[in-house]
Amino acid sequence: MPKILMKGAEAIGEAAIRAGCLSYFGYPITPQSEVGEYMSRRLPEVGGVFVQAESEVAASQMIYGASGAGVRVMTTTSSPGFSLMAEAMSYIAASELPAVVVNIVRGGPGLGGILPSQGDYFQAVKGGGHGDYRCLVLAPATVQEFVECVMKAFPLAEKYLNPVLLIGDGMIAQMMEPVDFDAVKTEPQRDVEAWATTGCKDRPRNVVECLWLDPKLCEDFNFELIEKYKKMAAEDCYFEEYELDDQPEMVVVAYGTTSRIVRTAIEELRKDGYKLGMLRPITLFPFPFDRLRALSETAHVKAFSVIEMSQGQMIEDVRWAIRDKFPVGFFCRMGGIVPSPEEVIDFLKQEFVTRGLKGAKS
Amino acid sequence: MPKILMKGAEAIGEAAIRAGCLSYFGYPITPQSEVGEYMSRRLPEVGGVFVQAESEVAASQMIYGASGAGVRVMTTTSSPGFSLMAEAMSYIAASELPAVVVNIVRGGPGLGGILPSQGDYFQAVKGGGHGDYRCLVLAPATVQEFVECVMKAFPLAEKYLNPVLLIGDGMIAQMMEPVDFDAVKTEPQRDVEAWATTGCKDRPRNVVECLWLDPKLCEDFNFELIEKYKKMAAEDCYFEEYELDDQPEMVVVAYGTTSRIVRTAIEELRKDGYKLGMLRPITLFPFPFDRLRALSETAHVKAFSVIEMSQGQMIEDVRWAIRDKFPVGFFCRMGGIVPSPEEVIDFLKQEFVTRGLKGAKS
Amino acid sequence: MKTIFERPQSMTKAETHYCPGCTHGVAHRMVAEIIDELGIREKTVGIAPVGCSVLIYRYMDTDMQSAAHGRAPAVATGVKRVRPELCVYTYQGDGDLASIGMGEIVHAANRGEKITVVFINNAVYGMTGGQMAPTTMPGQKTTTSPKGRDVAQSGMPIRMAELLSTLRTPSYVVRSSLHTPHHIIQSKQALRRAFQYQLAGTCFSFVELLSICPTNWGITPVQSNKWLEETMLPYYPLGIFKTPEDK
Amino acid sequence: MKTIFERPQSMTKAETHYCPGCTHGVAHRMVAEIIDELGIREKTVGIAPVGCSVLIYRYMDTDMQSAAHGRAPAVATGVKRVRPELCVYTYQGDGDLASIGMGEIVHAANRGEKITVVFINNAVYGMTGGQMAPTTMPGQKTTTSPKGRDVAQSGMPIRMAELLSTLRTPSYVVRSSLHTPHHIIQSKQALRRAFQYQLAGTCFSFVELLSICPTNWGITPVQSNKWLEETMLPYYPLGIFKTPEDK
Amino acid sequence: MQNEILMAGFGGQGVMTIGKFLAEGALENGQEVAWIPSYGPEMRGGTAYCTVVVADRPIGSPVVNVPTNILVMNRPSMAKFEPVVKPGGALIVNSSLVPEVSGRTDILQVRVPCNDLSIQHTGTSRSANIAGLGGSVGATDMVPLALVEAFLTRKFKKNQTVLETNLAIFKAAYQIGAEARAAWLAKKGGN
Amino acid sequence: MQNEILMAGFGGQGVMTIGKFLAEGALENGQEVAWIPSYGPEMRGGTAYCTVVVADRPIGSPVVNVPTNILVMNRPSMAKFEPVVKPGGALIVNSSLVPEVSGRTDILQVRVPCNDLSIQHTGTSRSANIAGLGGSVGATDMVPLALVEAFLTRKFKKNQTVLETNLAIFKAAYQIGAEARAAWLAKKGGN
Amino acid sequence: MPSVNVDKNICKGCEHCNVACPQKVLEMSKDINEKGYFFSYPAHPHRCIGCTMCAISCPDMAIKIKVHGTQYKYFSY
Amino acid sequence: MPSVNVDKNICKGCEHCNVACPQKVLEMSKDINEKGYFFSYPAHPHRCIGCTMCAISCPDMAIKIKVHGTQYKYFSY
Ligand SMILES: Cc1ncc(C[n+]2csc(CCOP(=O)(O)OP(=O)(O)O)c2C)c(N)n1
Ligand SMILES: Cc1ncc(C[n+]2csc(CCOP(=O)(O)OP(=O)(O)O)c2C)c(N)n1
Ligand code: SF4
Ligand code: SF4
Ligand code: SF4
Ligand code: SF4
Ligand code: SF4
Ligand code: SF4
Ligand SMILES: [Mg+2]
Ligand SMILES: [Mg+2]
Repeated sequence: MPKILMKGAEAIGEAAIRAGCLSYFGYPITPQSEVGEYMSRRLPEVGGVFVQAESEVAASQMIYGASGAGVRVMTTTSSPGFSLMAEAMSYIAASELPAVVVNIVRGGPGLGGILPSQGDYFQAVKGGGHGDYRCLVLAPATVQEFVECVMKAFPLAEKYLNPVLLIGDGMIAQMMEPVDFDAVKTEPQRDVEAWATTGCKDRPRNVVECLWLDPKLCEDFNFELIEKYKKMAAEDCYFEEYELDDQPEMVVVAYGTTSRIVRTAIEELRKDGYKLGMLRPITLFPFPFDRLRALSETAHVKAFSVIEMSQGQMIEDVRWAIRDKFPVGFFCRMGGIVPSPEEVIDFLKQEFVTRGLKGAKS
Repeated sequence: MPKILMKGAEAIGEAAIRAGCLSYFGYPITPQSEVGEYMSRRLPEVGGVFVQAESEVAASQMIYGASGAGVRVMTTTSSPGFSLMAEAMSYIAASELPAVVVNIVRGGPGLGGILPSQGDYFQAVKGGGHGDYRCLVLAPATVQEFVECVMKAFPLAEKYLNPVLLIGDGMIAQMMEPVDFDAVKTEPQRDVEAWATTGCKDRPRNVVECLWLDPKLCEDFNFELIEKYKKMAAEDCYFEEYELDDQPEMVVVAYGTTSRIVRTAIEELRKDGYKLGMLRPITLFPFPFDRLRALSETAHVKAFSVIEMSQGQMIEDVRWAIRDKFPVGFFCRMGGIVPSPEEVIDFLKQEFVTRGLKGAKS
Repeated sequence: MKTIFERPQSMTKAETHYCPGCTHGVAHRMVAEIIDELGIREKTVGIAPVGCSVLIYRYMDTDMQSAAHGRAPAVATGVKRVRPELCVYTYQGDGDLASIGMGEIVHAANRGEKITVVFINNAVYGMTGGQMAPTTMPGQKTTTSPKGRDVAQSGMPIRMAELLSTLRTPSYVVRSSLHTPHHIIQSKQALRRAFQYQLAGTCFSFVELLSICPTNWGITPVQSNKWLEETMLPYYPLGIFKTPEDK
Repeated sequence: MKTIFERPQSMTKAETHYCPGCTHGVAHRMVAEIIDELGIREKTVGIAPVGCSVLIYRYMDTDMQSAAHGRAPAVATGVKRVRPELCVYTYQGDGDLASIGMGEIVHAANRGEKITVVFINNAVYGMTGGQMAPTTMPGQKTTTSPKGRDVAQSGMPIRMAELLSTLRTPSYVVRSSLHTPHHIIQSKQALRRAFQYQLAGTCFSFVELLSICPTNWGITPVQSNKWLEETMLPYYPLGIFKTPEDK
Repeated sequence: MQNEILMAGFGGQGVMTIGKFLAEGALENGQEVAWIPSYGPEMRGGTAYCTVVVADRPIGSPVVNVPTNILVMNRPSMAKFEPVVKPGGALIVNSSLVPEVSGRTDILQVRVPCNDLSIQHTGTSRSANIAGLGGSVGATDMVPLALVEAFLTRKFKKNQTVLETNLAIFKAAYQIGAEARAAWLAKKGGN
Repeated sequence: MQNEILMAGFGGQGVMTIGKFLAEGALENGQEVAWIPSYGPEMRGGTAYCTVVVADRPIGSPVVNVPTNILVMNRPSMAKFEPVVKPGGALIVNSSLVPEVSGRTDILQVRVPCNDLSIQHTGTSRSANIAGLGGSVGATDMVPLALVEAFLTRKFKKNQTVLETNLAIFKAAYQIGAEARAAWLAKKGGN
Repeated sequence: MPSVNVDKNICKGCEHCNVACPQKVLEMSKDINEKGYFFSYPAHPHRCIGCTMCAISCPDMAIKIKVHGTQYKYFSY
Repeated sequence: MPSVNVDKNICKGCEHCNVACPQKVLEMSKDINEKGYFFSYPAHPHRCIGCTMCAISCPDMAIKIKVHGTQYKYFSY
């Protein structure tokens, strides 16, 4: 199949279907209602299930049910809607179910606005809901990568029996880019008979629940979770290194939409001789902690910068990773404003000065 | 008034009333339903308002309304219930309203259990809901301190026009300890006419909302929030230092119930000549970041340990604060199990060995 | 020269953002007129929903508060309980009230909160671009029911006035419409009575107003009024479903 | 010797944690008996609520799933929609279904989900220690209505069967009771019919069962049955409120 | 100095209540005190217990895995807690319901016929817990007798009969406890 | 090499649609392409715009504050975007609705009577956007004429009349754009 | 004598008032207003009876009605 | 002949079966069972007519009923 031009939101829906996800439960919210609209058209065509839930609370519990019944299932929402899913996310993680959730983050807090933001980083990577659980969090930067991540999300969720959360923003959800669905191969769903509620024919009954009367068992489960998250860090931590090969002086850390702006900025700055590159986390949890620490320990790297569309959330993980070895430069736009390449370039140039780096060839 | 013996949950209710909070909206959940039960008895006696909401979602929106109307208001809940308040917490913070919320954390994730836990640290301090907002988070360790914190919470919420979250657990909520309500003086509520919806008589109308059509205004608001949080860190970061005066070798960091166990453990270990003390954060946000960093930079401190009833959440803030200068020892019990002084003592003794510290007098 | 009709005092000078012909504007104006007539501008607090009318707080020159999507009745409960001397109303769309906010409206009504609810039923999610609402008519095409609402999958439209009037707690529940001057006059009377019940401390009051959404229905405002009359009216009968005097 | 009454096959061997006399046990057993009688153990999935019956998943020897408090109808929707060949039921208390779960039950019923809902109305929050429920009787003392439910503050008890039967989507809605053998027999018939409607793919089915909570009512089981009869029955009339054949 | 007593019994036996009474007495005595209930997810009507910690300075850990003293009001509690008493501490046993006798020699054992004492004074078992309290105060001397008595007097002042029978039961049980303690101390002293 | 065009007009004028057509043409051409709508919280029926970015390698920032080319279909868009065109770029103006003429000399200005062209061929303004597209392709040469034409042909193949009039409008407008461009390039070359 | 006044630039051209007027006083303009809409205007002002039907139908409060002398009140609204 | 059997240690002593039995077959014991409850037992087994009223009323499935020979079915349940 040739590349086709597709809106991010619709590509998310199509990617799920191609990944064998034939069930979608969701509640409309800008800027991603198009996912549900697309699913309401497409799923009946392929014999799938589309239900417009009465709320995000209900949608998240529907995917809890459907996932427990052993099928691939997805819901999508945007910031306030994701907050309403907090209880269910905790239940899904606690019941060890695979489910895929997409949060197209918008300006916040509160009702906020509908424009792009990265203000839900903490909520995504530090739990959001109650208790010690983590989602595996993917943060693609292009429509194509969103498609790939959605298609990978299902097998990942099944590998860990854990919810996988994808975060993006209205920029990616609303823009059209060429998409090549054939670039990613789908992994078929593993057998679910060991845990899913498919009817207890020819096997002992399966029970999906997350209540522990005996605190010792609850503790044991929490220790298992620790191991699970370690395994994620070891096996499924993804990031992209951009222009980090030639011993750059500065490493910029950015993800999602912001990373695209940074990419352009680096391209421009490199033309002027600035030696800098980018570490772009693709998984926000697990976070490329080790790689960042290693970079901070090289002789050539002398400065880090973080660009976010938030007050500074990921930067906490970056500062910890690099042990606050250098002050970390931070630039942000917020409330729905996407930083422009120009202002990022200006900021980074200034950082070169402030940190006393070589900068442009003189 | 003499000290009276009171259950933590009831003391929370009484403290609120004595702080002039005459309205309570809540939904029952173990192990803190006694707060609502107490309020349903007491509030009518003092001319206050008690409403049993239909859910935590509704309860949190009721306090949003009541707080917007300019009165002191409180709700209390436990972990799964707090997850359901995520959207409202974000709204309350975004609308800059003072409201006091108590989360009596229980074993999780999911339905979990009802016994003590500290697994909601991330949810409490890193937002929980969507968008860039923080609650001022207090974590008292005794019933008396809970009373003091509740009474302080209202003026703090009003100072910052920000939600104040108190976290505790079933140990503190269910136990009885002597309480002296007179030990804390209440600050009267400030004038609310500038922002509260009390009816627009003799003044321009007040509007409580959190939608920004212009992203620039939303961004401006986010920059104001950054300043607000800085101010909190500068003016209202509270912690207790226990046995840190005599140049101890090890600093243990623990809060809430866990800190009580650690206190006993330190007492015992000191008898054997171990030189160690505790830094007990009382505010979890703002976190005593600077003090910890300063301690890590002293000549005498050679090790840090963190004790939590979670997989390790606060430890991330500790490790960042001390720049991972030393490996940080970590001990936890989870799922509702409170660590015993004995096992904490054993762990800390072992840490003295592992880290090559002097330890017991020989 | 005497002015016999003009913009009510209780509205700000702001122009609304509504699409041409959208009857949200008519409902807003009537609420403001009643506030003027009853002289309660200085003690009224309106609660805005999330939906096209999210910005009602810009148009009403009274104290206003917003609510999260669907939760206006809970926010109103919070305000009214702590300040019972105020007049508190919510203004909500059908997605807001009948979908995500079902729990809150039923419980506020059942507790008998002394608030007034203005419920704009336009059979669709206006603000988010025309998705199916619980009130969408059978066969009606929306962006999430591209072949028309399939009652086998999504059930029949929910009739909130009927549903709320089954509760045993006394209340005033009425359905009216905004598609002709005649119906607008009736709606105004229903709204006035609703506010009066609140001011007298009598009961919870609920006014469902059938309204048009030309943009998402994909027809002109005038055609929309016709569609409302022909399609919605037979399913959503107008009238008083309950008064506090009943039973 | 022929056994004419024994523990149903579809129950596990676990003893329940219920208080002496609590009729949750009777309802559990009847559901299991019906599963046995209809031979559907291998295709049944029950959805547990949060409430005293949270542990029903330990007692039913079928696949089971739990739901967050109040959300069982949404979880059931998820299961049933993706596996329509299964028989899916929820089992919910009155706090679970009528308070926090009001939105989910109304919408599942209105969408016409082909599920069965077993609704245990014991007029109180059992599990959390006897707080007021939406179904608590006027004047009934609970831990959050220490002077008895004050209808001026909390409204009248909600009658779910009546409320759900106003929806236009076809369904089977019935109220029965568990306080005498006679009523238990009737309840069993209602439950059977409810499951049969589901198996035939006909409609949503809902069985409200009046039940006792001796512990939180503070009286003996036998006294509780009397209280149910005298206090609850007059307000919660028994009978079939709706069948899919209606209208 | 810190001293603890764990009090255990059936759900309806009133051990939580006497724990509170004891704690109130200690508070009156100017001691630091904490009363910690078991509120775990037990089966309704199962065993219940609480711990009362009394100390002369602020109480750190309210978790006491090895309490100095334990009162067991029924058989399951005996089975569960008998091994846990701290060496040197006291085990107070409701001998009316617990036939078993502990084999431990490192602790003081006091057998108080709580139900019998209650039936004797009231005709019912309702005040067995008061006997448990009396035995505990006597056997541990955690809180001065007079203060607990004073608290009971205030608590039941509304009903003179109840007050009198309760005080009688309390004292009788106290006597048993105190005597056993005296004997044990004497013996220990004599070692 | 990266090239951008921002296309702006009233809500109903179809600028989003022609942006997509242009992007489809670029995709066909093997170029990298991104189509970014404005989806801000505008008043319903207000101005709408989209940006089409075309490049020969992966597109980084989809945010383009200073686009090379801009098409303005109505007066408010002219007012808002005229100052923003990158020096050296092109401003395509729907002269049917925009009387104003830009004073800038550092850009190519092309005035295309979009509504007039549409009315001329269809009797209505409905295809004014196609004229805007034609003018833009002509004035920018971002995407080869033939590919856009081919796409339009596929797009409207179901209705022959619509197809024919659209192609006619498209070509007429293209002509205007292409000629202006040629003249401008010649002039620049001559500098 | 009633006089109906439509604020041309507030009008969004929905035509509700045109339909509502029992006297067919109002019609839609051929020009567009600042917002780009065809607006309503009193094409036959002399026919106006001051019934306010147009005004109560207008979602945008573009219509103001004044009277000279006494005015029959057609309905209580 | 019907025979009613109560599992003493499953019984929680609620007395529902005592009340339910039309023949007053069942009574409560004076002893307590393992769980600490007074339990139900067939004090007058010969009166039993096998109607299962007791069994359907028992929340704990403590009652099992067997018959010898044919048994009249009192109700369809
Ligand atoms: C929690 C949450 N979910 C979803 C949305 C998105 N949303 C905004 S308005 C709306 C529906 C509006 O429809 P309705 O209430 O019928 O009002 P109308 O616009 O038709 O007047 C939705 C789903 C939101 N803002 N918040
Ligand atoms: C989100 C959430 N809120 C509250 C609770 C606490 N809770 C558990 S069960 C329950 C009520 C149970 O009452 P009901 O549904 O009537 O069941 P019953 O115990 O009476 O059978 C509540 C409020 C919870 N577990 N989760
Ligand atoms: S979208 Fe519909 S409801 Fe919203 S303003 Fe436009 S016409 Fe009115
Ligand atoms: S508390 Fe009530 S509902 Fe729960 S098991 Fe006991 S009697 Fe049954
Ligand atoms: S006032 Fe009446 S008659 Fe006059 S223009 Fe308006 S509707 Fe027509
Ligand atoms: S009703 Fe109002 S907005 Fe509509 S056409 Fe008439 S004057 Fe204009
Ligand atoms: S079967 Fe009937 S007669 Fe026999 S004991 Fe049971 S209830 Fe009584
Ligand atoms: S009904 Fe069952 S549990 Fe109750 S007394 Fe009879 S046998 Fe025992
Ligand atoms: Mg609507
Ligand atoms: Mg109940």
